[in-house]
Amino acid sequence: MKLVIAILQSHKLDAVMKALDEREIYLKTVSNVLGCGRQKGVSEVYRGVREAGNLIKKVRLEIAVNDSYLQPTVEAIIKGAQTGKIGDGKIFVLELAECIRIRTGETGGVAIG
Amino acid sequence: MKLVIAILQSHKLDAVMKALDEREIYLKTVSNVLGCGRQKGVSEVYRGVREAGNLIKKVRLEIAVNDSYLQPTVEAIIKGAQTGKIGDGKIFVLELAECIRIRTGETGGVAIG
Amino acid sequence: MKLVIAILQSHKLDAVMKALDEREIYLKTVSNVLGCGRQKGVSEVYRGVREAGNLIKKVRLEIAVNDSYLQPTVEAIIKGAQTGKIGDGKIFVLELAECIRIRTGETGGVAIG
Amino acid sequence: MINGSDTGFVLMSAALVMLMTSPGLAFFYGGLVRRKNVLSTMMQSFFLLCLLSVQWVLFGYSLAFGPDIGHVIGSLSWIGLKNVSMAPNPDYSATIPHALFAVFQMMFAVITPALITGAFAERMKFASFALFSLLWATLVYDPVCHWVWGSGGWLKTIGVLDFAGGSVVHLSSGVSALVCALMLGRRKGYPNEPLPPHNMTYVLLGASLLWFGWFGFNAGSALAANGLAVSAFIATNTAAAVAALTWMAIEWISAGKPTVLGGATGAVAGLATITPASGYVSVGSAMLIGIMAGMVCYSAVVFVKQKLTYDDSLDAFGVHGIGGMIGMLATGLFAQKVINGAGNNGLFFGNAGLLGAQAVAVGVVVVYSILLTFALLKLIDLVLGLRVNDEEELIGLDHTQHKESAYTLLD
Amino acid sequence: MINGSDTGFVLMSAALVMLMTSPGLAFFYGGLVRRKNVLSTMMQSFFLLCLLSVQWVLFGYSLAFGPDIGHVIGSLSWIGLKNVSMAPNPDYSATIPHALFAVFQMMFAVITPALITGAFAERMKFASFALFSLLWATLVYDPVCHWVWGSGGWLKTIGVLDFAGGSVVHLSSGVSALVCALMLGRRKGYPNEPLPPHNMTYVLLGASLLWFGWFGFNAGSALAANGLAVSAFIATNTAAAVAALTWMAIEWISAGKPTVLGGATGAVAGLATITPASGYVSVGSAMLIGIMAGMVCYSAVVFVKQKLTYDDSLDAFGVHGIGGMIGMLATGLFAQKVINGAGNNGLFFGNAGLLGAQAVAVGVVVVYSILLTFALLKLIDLVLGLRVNDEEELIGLDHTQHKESAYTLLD
Amino acid sequence: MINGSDTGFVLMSAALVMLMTSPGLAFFYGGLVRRKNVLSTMMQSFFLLCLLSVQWVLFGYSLAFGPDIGHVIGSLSWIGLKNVSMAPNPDYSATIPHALFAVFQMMFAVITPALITGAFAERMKFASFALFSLLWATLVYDPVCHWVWGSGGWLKTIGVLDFAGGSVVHLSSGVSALVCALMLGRRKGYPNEPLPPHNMTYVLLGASLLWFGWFGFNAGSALAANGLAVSAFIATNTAAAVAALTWMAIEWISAGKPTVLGGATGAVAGLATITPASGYVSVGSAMLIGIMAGMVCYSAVVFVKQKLTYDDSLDAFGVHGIGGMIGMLATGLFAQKVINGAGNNGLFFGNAGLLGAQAVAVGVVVVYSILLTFALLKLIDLVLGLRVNDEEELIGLDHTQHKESAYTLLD
Ligand SMILES: Nc1ncnc2c1ncn2[C@@H]1O[C@H](COP(=O)(O)OP(=O)(O)O)[C@@H](O)[C@H]1O
Ligand SMILES: Nc1ncnc2c1ncn2[C@@H]1O[C@H](COP(=O)(O)OP(=O)(O)O)[C@@H](O)[C@H]1O
Ligand SMILES: Nc1ncnc2c1ncn2[C@@H]1O[C@H](COP(=O)(O)OP(=O)(O)O)[C@@H](O)[C@H]1O
Repeated sequence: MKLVIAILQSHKLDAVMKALDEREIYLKTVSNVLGCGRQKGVSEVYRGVREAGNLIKKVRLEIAVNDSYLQPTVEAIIKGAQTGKIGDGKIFVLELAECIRIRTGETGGVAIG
Repeated sequence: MKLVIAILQSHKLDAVMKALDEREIYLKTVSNVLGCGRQKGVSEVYRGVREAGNLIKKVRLEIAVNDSYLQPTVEAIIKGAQTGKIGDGKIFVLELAECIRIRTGETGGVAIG
Repeated sequence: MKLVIAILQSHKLDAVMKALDEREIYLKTVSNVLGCGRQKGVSEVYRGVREAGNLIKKVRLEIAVNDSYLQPTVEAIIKGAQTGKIGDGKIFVLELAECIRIRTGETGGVAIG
Repeated sequence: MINGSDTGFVLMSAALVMLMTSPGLAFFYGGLVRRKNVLSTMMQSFFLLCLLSVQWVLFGYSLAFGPDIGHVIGSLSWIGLKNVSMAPNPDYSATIPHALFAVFQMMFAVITPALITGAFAERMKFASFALFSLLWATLVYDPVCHWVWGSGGWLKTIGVLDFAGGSVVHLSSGVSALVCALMLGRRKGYPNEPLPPHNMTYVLLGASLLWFGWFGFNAGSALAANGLAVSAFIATNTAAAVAALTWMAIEWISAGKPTVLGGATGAVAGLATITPASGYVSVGSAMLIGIMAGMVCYSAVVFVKQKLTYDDSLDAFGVHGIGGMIGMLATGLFAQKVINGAGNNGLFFGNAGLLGAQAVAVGVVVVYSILLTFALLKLIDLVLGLRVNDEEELIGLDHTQHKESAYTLLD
Repeated sequence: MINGSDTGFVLMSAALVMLMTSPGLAFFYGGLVRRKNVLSTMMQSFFLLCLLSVQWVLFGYSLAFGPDIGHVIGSLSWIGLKNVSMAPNPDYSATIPHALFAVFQMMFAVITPALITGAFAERMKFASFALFSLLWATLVYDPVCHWVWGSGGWLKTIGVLDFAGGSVVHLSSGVSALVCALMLGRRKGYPNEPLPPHNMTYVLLGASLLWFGWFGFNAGSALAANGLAVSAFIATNTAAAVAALTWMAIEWISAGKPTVLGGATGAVAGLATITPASGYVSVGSAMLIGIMAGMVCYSAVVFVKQKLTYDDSLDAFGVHGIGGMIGMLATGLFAQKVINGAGNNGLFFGNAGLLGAQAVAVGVVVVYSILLTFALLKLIDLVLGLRVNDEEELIGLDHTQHKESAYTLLD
Repeated sequence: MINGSDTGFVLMSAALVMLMTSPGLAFFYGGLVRRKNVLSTMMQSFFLLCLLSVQWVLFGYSLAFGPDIGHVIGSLSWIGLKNVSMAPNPDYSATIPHALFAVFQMMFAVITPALITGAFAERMKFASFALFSLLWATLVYDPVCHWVWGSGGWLKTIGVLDFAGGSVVHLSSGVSALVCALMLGRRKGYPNEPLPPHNMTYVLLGASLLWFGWFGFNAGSALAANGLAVSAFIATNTAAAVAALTWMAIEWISAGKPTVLGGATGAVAGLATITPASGYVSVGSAMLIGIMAGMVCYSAVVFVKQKLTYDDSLDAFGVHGIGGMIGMLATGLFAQKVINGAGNNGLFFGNAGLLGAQAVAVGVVVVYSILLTFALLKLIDLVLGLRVNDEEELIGLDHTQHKESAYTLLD
């Protein structure tokens, strides 16, 4: 089992979710984050001061998958989020030692989906 | 050492924290997330439009534990969060390679608690 | 590759970022969390009621690094965040199985930086 | 004869009092609750603005101010505002249209039950709240209003002075709020878990708008753009400021820091307390009343409530009930005929009788409000139930009572 | 002769109407959009307050109210408020300075194009919006205003009654909003993806401030602090309350729960609908109008829009277009000379003629607004384009049109 | 003789000016700071509303407007509003109660020190702020107010015109703000780290409420519901609109996009600038003044401040100091006796003398404010210290000064 963590542009979330749905990957957890990467901060201007804050709003996607789903998950994320421009984000894959469904107490691969 | 990540119904957080306290697991980190699972979005209605947004507010709990605490942690979470209805959430367990207490620089098992 | 997760005092973020910059570690992801640790909640008082909520605002830093950067990353975080007082936070290190740059599809160590 | 200046001034005052309920009270209360209940809390104020506006026009005004029946209630001869014309009714106001008096009073009828909602925030069923408020307005507010302000009302007849609603508005709602808090029971988690205000800036916004609107409430109650209105305006502003400073000073001394919530609460306490006195007292007396308001309401909210551990969630009793009570009695102490010839002298100005009348009014309103509120809640509990169930309370009332949420999470 | 009471009352009313546009409408609309577009939405209201204030002083007032040319437009002899002095102009108001009438009317000219912005929220280019609004105000609002309210205006001459702007303000903007919604096309994702309001408390704040300001809008339109103003005040408040209750009742029955958004929308619908009738109808008629407003606007917003799937993002058409239309026709039914001697009787009071005139006004304003709005949008589309590009829409208009963001994320 | 219309109008105007401080200024400033400091910033405005209300009643009014002593200060014979009755005082206003004049002026005394707080946001100790404000109000505001507006005041005697407080309110506070910014030093991180406004919608809410309240400020300063009030109303609205448009136009040209913050700041700059001139100039002059306000304040805020790198956190100097200065001088240029017979002609209308008097007033107020503010800060620094310590600044003032936080994090 793997835990996939992806950092995306906020406005790409919908497209990524659609691409995941197409591959029947429905379960996921989303949160707000601020990213600092190669992308220069979208410069905002307040009373003439350019706030090149290099912390940019991003969305963090967390998806636990069985190994066979890893490839499609990564593909879907790339499909939905890639623009080819700096700031597209990253995907991190971690080994998942265990997964438990709270409702039933089931563990392992069956609990993931 | 393990890193336990649990996704819970927001309103179950208090009960889970109480169950953890009973097992003397006090340290944790909490954040807001939106979950997309089997649970159908709590349908909201805005001017007659049913917003079945399937992203539902959840709470994310992160607890680093020594291996011997893994079992009680999982139990406590299940005890506090389980209703038996869809939407109860998941627990993910990851292998934790290292843990460092910033205050003292201590590492490993002693740094976790 | 490692995934470093650090929980910091919110107001130490700037100092940590500066220390990371000095070590040429620029890429990171930041989010808001609430921490529950040894630190007693900063007591707030509302109409005479002391709300010793033991959930305290913290900042969560996520940095994926190649192994050779692990040491400097941890050092930088400690340098920026350490006050020696309770509440300084923790650093968790996880094994990172894979890293993919969405923009290019590159994987592994080259995708991290 | 109709006087244009008075008409314009009371029209604007009515608008200001409307603003007090929503967004004023809606934000004051809404900021204090948890995120998951903010809409349901604000909704209670907004809904009452709608509901009571209609009740008042249909029959509420007639019950409260209509031709007297046995000194206890108005007759139904003014229902639907029948006979309430654009000519003045000298019983109430000789210089503005009778219909304007009715609509100015409407805004008082609107805000009074809204004040109570502070006691049952975060746990009451919406349907039960709506039914309770309608019945309470009809069976408590309208009669009490008649007794104190209605032509022929028995408390008025014995000489009770209540300039802008210390007994009619604040005492009646505050005492009823206490009954509600006791009968509904505490919120889950109270008082063990922290329930901090989810948005203190809303609280400050609400308190400031209340202060602003209160100029319409108190100065407007002169029903004329004259010196009395000016006097009430100054007394109001002074008591609010002094009570807020008093509250913050106590905090500063006892807890080390003055708080924004303390300042806001103190100001509202000062405003509630000065209300019955505002048209009868000097600026110096207003200061003393402000100090009393700050000290006594602080004690009620911080010590008494915590000792007795009832859950008056937003302190409707501690602020409005206690404030109304002190204010009514203080009127019996500080009132001066030189400020308002239509009033009377209080104890400190040589007339002990007034204090007696004021005490009677307090006693009567307290007892009547307790009994009726108790009976109404019992009744509604049988028919509809009072509280949402545990699951709904945990999930929050915004979702479970209104299928909405106040804020989205993703940016 | 100048009358101080009327002058003071209209000054305050003008201030109240200003408040309606910003923060009133700004927050009502701003709360409804997504986080990434809130500033751009609020900016549209605020910017129009600035832009139209200047347009009106420079030439708008002269076009709308200046000496009549052929019953269709005012001459330019009052540009820069030349000849608009502190003496009254008896054509419009015999008891207040002419300049005050001009500035009171200014606030109406400000809010009308701001209402339209509800239709193109979240996708229109700022420059195109600004140009459109300026042209629309000049070519649609100013002439329509002249027809209905200008001395010599042809709709006024045939006896059309529009007390505070049912046709001039709400119908013209609401219908134009529909054209905008159709020509701009839907927001990306609509109607398949959920687009919930990002901050419902802002919606309630905005709606409450609109209600408050509407007292200046409608009662102020009496242009005097007199019984007529009182009558309009009561009709306004009553219709708002009844329409909100009606809307919530429908929701309660059909969807199981009354909502805050329903209450707020219903109130605004009631306010828009009563506007043309407010100075001509009894409180009983106001109730009926409120019920109609609630039911018909609800249907328009919930059923019609969803059936036709145009994206009138914030329901400017469903609320203001439909509300204005019903209100104009209802005036033809419910108007009474006993309420306002300067008015006329409607159908239900024995005069069918008025309804005819009202219907003509509705027809004319609808057709004219559609044609002109269509032409203006076509023109601007050629010159500047109407919509931001897809990428900009995804990122949000706050960033792409104003280089700002409304909220920071880290604490 | 007391006039009801004037009394009603000034009562409402006083309420509007109260609204400017809180929530108006509280939200304008509060939205601009970081999340962790929003309450402490709002608290400063709210607290001053309380503190100065009391100071003014106790002795402030007497110092500022009491019987003249040597042209420099009022005597203490009106302390506690003694001798300030409901009869008019013809020295100040012949048609409203003297006490109403006092309370209207109170609201000016409240907002003036609140304007200064923009300079020390996010770093000043609460106790030091409170002490400073009390002393500043007493030693700077009260005397300056006496010089310019007090009967017998020396600047008034030489013919200085300041309709609603360009020198008394904006210049005095703005210049003092600059001194505060310099003496407190910069916030940690400024100007290297980004310190974006944490809630721009609050900024817009605050700016809109300021605009609204400013009608009471400027039109109310006519102290009568007459043509002069109307004239001031129009000048105020026009200058605000034009200055906002100017500011946004500069941004549009120079930075590619007009911003919401630019619009809001420009409007406030226009309002501050027109203040002294509002009762003396034509609508055309108001436009020119608005353009000047937009251009000069923009330069001060964007270029001068950044060049000199002092940290006037919320631009109290750039907006109010510069705006007040331009406005005072512009009054010397554009004033016209035909607009206000009690005024004078300015340079452009044939009278160079006025400009001289205005320049003297500017010079005197600038020098006096700088000296006194400097001395007060030095003193307070010795006694209490001015700034919170570094740790407290990092954690934020809400926690460290008030033990509160504005928003909860979990839903
Ligand atoms: N090594 C990393 N550790 C943590 N987060 C990262 C890392 N690299 C990238 N990110 C996240 O991904 C986002 C996009 O990265 P960026 O470098 O801007 O784009 P790109 O991947 O196209 O070069 C960043 O804002 C940051 O949130
Ligand atoms: N595979 C997964 N990856 C990431 N998050 C998940 C996954 N499965 C469940 N979750 C999270 O857990 C929440 C609850 O899951 P859900 O399927 O609704 O309940 P249940 O576990 O009872 O079937 C989801 O909303 C989502 O946030
Ligand atoms: N075992 C843990 N699991 C998850 N989060 C932890 C753990 N230990 C500490 N934290 C996080 O680190 C923060 C600081 O920890 P705390 O115990 O207060 O300080 P210190 O590390 O100085 O003892 C906590 O608020 C919490 O968010």
